[in-house]
Amino acid sequence: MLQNEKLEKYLILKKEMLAKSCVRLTIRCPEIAKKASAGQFAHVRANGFMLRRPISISEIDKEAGTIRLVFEVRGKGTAVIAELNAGDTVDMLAPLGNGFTLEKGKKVVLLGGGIGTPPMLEIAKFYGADATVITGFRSASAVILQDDFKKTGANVVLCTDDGTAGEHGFVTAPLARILEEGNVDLVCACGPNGMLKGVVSLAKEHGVSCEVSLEERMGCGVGACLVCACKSVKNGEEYYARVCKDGPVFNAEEVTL
Amino acid sequence: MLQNEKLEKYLILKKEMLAKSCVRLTIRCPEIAKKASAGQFAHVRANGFMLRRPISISEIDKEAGTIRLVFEVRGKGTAVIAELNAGDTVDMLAPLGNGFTLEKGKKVVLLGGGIGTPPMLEIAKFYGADATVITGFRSASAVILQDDFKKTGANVVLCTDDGTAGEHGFVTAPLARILEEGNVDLVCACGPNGMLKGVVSLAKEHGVSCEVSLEERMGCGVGACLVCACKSVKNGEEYYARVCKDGPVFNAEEVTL
Amino acid sequence: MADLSVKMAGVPFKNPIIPASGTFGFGSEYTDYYPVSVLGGMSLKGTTLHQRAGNPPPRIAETPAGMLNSVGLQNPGIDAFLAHELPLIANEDTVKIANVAGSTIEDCEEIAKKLEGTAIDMIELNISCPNVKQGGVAFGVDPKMAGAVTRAVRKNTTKPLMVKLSPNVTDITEIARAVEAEGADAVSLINTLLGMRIDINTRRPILKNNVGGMSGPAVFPIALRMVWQVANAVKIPVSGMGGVSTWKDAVEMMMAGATTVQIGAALFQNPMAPVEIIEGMNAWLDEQGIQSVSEIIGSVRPW
Amino acid sequence: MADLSVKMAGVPFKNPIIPASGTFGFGSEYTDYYPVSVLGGMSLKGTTLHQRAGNPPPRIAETPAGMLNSVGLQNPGIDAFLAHELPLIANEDTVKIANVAGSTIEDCEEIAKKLEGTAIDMIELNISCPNVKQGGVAFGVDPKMAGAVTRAVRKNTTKPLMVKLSPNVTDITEIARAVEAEGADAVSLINTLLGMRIDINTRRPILKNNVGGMSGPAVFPIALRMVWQVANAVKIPVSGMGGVSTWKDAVEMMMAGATTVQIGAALFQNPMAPVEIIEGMNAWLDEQGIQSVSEIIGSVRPW
Ligand SMILES: Cc1cc2nc3c(=O)[nH]c(=O)nc-3n(C[C@H](O)[C@H](O)[C@H](O)COP(=O)(O)OP(=O)(O)OC[C@H]3O[C@@H](n4cnc5c(N)ncnc54)[C@H](O)[C@@H]3O)c2cc1C
Ligand SMILES: Cc1cc2nc3c(=O)[nH]c(=O)nc-3n(C[C@H](O)[C@H](O)[C@H](O)COP(=O)(O)OP(=O)(O)OC[C@H]3O[C@@H](n4cnc5c(N)ncnc54)[C@H](O)[C@@H]3O)c2cc1C
Ligand SMILES: Cc1cc2nc3c(=O)[nH]c(=O)nc-3n(C[C@H](O)[C@H](O)[C@H](O)COP(=O)(O)O)c2cc1C
Ligand SMILES: Cc1cc2nc3c(=O)[nH]c(=O)nc-3n(C[C@H](O)[C@H](O)[C@H](O)COP(=O)(O)O)c2cc1C
Ligand code: FES
Ligand code: FES
Repeated sequence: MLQNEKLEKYLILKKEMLAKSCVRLTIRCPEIAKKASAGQFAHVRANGFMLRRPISISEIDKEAGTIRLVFEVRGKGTAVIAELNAGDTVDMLAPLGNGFTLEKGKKVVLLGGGIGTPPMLEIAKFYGADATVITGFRSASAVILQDDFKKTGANVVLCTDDGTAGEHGFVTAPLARILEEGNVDLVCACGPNGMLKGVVSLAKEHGVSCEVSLEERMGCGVGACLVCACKSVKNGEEYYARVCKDGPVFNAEEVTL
Repeated sequence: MLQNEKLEKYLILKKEMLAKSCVRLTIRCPEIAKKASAGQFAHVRANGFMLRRPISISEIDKEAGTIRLVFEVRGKGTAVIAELNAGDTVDMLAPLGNGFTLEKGKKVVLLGGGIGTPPMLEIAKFYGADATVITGFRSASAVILQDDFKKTGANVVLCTDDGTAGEHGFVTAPLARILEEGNVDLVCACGPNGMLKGVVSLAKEHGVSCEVSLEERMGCGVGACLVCACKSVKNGEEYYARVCKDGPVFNAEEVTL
Repeated sequence: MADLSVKMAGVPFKNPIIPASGTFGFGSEYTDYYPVSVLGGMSLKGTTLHQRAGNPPPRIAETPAGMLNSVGLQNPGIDAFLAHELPLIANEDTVKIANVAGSTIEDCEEIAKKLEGTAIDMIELNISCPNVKQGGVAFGVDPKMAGAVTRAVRKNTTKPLMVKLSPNVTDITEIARAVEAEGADAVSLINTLLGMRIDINTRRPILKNNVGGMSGPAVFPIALRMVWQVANAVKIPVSGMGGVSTWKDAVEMMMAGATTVQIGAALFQNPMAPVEIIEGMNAWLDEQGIQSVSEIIGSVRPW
Repeated sequence: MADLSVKMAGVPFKNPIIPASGTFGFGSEYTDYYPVSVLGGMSLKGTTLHQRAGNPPPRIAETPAGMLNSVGLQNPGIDAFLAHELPLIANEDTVKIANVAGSTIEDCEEIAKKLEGTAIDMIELNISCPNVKQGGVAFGVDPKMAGAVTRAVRKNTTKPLMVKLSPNVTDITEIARAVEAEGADAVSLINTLLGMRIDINTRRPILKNNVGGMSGPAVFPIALRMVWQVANAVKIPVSGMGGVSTWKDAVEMMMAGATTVQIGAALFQNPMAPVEIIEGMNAWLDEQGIQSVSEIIGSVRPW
């Protein structure tokens, strides 16, 4: 009697390695795909572990009824999830949280740092030629998804910290150039805190609205346990917002990084 | 530098279902096979569980370098072990404990009750025509290993509690008949406590030496933790012996069932 | 279909299963998964007199078969709770339990007064939160303090009063007896056990609060033992919790002496846990031919 | 190869890893797997003045990421230990720790006297066994009693004296300070946490003793927290244990303040655990460029 499609186990249709220990799963889940929007996340069960792992939704194909998750093996839980193969099922709660603003006609700059890059792909698909995608990685060997971004029609800029691919340096350098040129309505970013800080301050400097996707350790994933706190401001007052429910995408004005 | 063959993971060569939820594994482990003797056990790791599961060694093939384990899925741990397949490895400590007396020329009766039957097979192989094997099961659907016992040349008697196969009734009935006939040097038994009690009292009545294999919940399996206690008598004094190290095979005189 | 209803402190529950305080928000977060009316009751997030910001993140760490949390009672305060949260669930057909936490006796009295005449069916007085510096836990580890705060709240409420006990004590039965003596109608246990984890790379505790409360399946045997001890030490009913994640765990808890069973951390792994536990318990009772779940309460036969 | 040696209570250990009392017999059960000389030390099975039969079986139950035991200090008594067990290991090149348990102060004194002049390098006074009815645990939960038994043993031994603490207390630092004040040279912690499991089919506790001591990875966060608290409360060194099963756990324990680390239940899953922990720790120290393991003791930086 009490069933919910959010709780089924979902079939993995395809598994790809995008880089060393970077996995992409294509998962069949029509109901989730129907509801999902860019920037939301899935809370993925890692067999044998107490807590689920939050992974951003990288792509959504509503017609095929699939979503894609791209993740890096960081610790034991992601290692277990990475052992799943096509034909296996994955236990996930999705879509959770809020996504990025999607408004046709806006000119956007999308910034992804490292494993913060995948969620940018679905936004890039939405904005196409109206988007500039700037992604940054440690080194050439960590670079992922460049062809996928190019296919969206977006203007694509690649940076690496060590200069082994694309521009030498951080994503903030090309961002600064583009913001200087003007004609940007919105900046969307996901990546390490240091990068987000740089991006937010540049956007602010240029008076451009900015959205960031944050990370915090999670319990429930649905807003019930208050463990995923991030410092926020509402009506001038500081409080702890919930990354899982009030985010993971926040307007940069609302949060203290 | 510090290596021990007891701790390797061992290759499963073959997996068979002998009855519903009764599994036989043939495992390649030459060093273990070389040392093992009938009645000893393996302490088998069940993935994801704290404690190992003790399983008697059912057969030993020293030439092929293999042993066989036969076990029933009882709870969660044996269920996990039962998921292993040929080609997988199994983590076990073996051979552990003491085995049954093996002395050529003796006339023996071997009794196995239910899942206590498998360890009798290796003894039957040793004694061949000098052995009578009496095994008892709940019902025809639970009967296992009858052909294997017949191949050893032993005299084989089958009982079921409900009469659906072999003699209707408990193993103690044929045992009583055979002991009446005389000419038995040793009785060896493994099975539920109730059965062991019956067997031991019959053997005692007829003045025949009797060995029983006992079960108790185990921790270390090597005699270090003292959790696998069974009430025993030494020099007239009661004390707790260790099933894993002082047993699992005991002379019936030594233990209080 | 067995009779799953139980009565605790005079309050009828349609079944014994209750999401535990702090893991189920104010009752509306899981409505995508099931209506709260299928639950026996729900224990709402711990509420203090004034708004509390809670502790800085990270507030959660994973442990073997368990987790640590250091939320630190983040909540909007009793007035905001009554104004904005309670109305959303006031008409739900399930027992609504307010989890009350105060750093002083006066705070607790004040909150109890404010709950009078509201849709709240029962008070769970939390004297055991390990994650707040002043008060809270101090009440829970000293029988005199525990008795005093119970007495004070008892005087200020007409609602059934349950007191939630801390496991971080030498003898939990002593505290249970103290609160029983001062008028508690029930006790609930266990709150979390104080624990810690360290990130060896940064040489920092994983939790920004350094330590946090441990819960989840890992603590189940400790919780079960305490429930059994307390159920044998007091006459008032016990709401048992700590590590329950399957219907079998819930049955063990009830056999140990719990009248109701609360489910906390298990929700994070499986939001359907409470429902699956209700269903599993029911199926087992039917299979065993047990007509009413209340027959199993305290039915363990010690050796 | 980093320097793994540590000194605790004046005793040099070649490395910090010690199998915990009760899980390693009298030191000869694991010699098929490795020579005990690779170990920093070994804590031998708890020994009482007279022989003890121990509790009836079942004595073990599995729990999520842990186990319960109710062995109840089965041992042959101190005289038999000295006559039959100690000679077998007397010449082993590892620190030999006698784990002493008594139900009275006089018993403990007596055992300490008998250990004088033997090959034992150190005494671990167990005031925390939850599995024996009289005495034992009573010493461990009351600072006065803990102090008194420590003082009595201290007077009767010239050997380094370590006192093993119970986690089943409200404030473990209070007990630690009490035994420090009475002359303990070190403290070890934690012993097991009292727990229970019920077989729902028979409605009987799984353990014949009804309750038992919980150990294994499940308890690690609680143990780590207590080690950290105690290390900050006393000046004498701490031997940390409780749920350690990997070298990472051991490093966390040392960062929390442990000078040595004991390994108990983990042995049951993996007899090689102590050796793998020593090797893993060494590799990590090398990788981090840390010359001596003693540099990491107490190195956690709380927030
Ligand atoms: C909203 C959100 C979206 C994310 N999207 C992606 C993504 O698309 N791809 C990707 O590779 N990673 C993503 N992450 C990070 C990912 O969740 C962590 O890398 C992962 O949880 C680490 O788990 P582990 O078992 O490998 O590490 P462990 O260190 O073993 O994990 C221990 C615990 O800490 C938590 N934890 C550790 N690191 C993080 C972290 N950075 N963020 C949150 N929890 C953490 C784990 O979930 C677990 O509870 C996202 C995180 C959040 C919050
Ligand atoms: C020396 C010895 C030899 C054995 N040989 C065989 C064999 O050849 N084939 C076979 O099918 N079974 C054998 N058993 C029994 C087997 O060990 C148990 O069925 C098994 O441990 C149950 O584990 P579980 O995970 O299925 O059950 P669970 O109930 O989930 O186990 C919980 C805990 O209790 C222990 N436990 C439960 N039942 C028993 C039991 N009867 N004996 C010992 N520990 C138990 C488990 O090991 C585990 O630690 C033997 C037992 C012993 C002591
Ligand atoms: C994230 C989190 C927050 C909690 N907040 C509260 C609280 O506000 N009040 C309270 O009494 N208990 C609180 N608890 C304790 C739980 O209600 C419960 O007592 C404990 O988690 C043990 O149950 P479990 O093992 O099923 O989680 C909290 C637990 C968790 C995990
Ligand atoms: C089977 C068993 C027997 C034990 N016997 C003793 C004992 O005799 N004396 C003692 O001080 N501690 C005893 N302990 C406690 C351990 O030494 C240790 O403190 C505890 O198990 C926690 O460590 P662990 O989680 O690594 O097992 C025993 C533990 C187990 C599991
Ligand atoms: S993870 Fe529970 S509120 Fe965000
Ligand atoms: S299982 Fe440890 S002594 Fe037998």
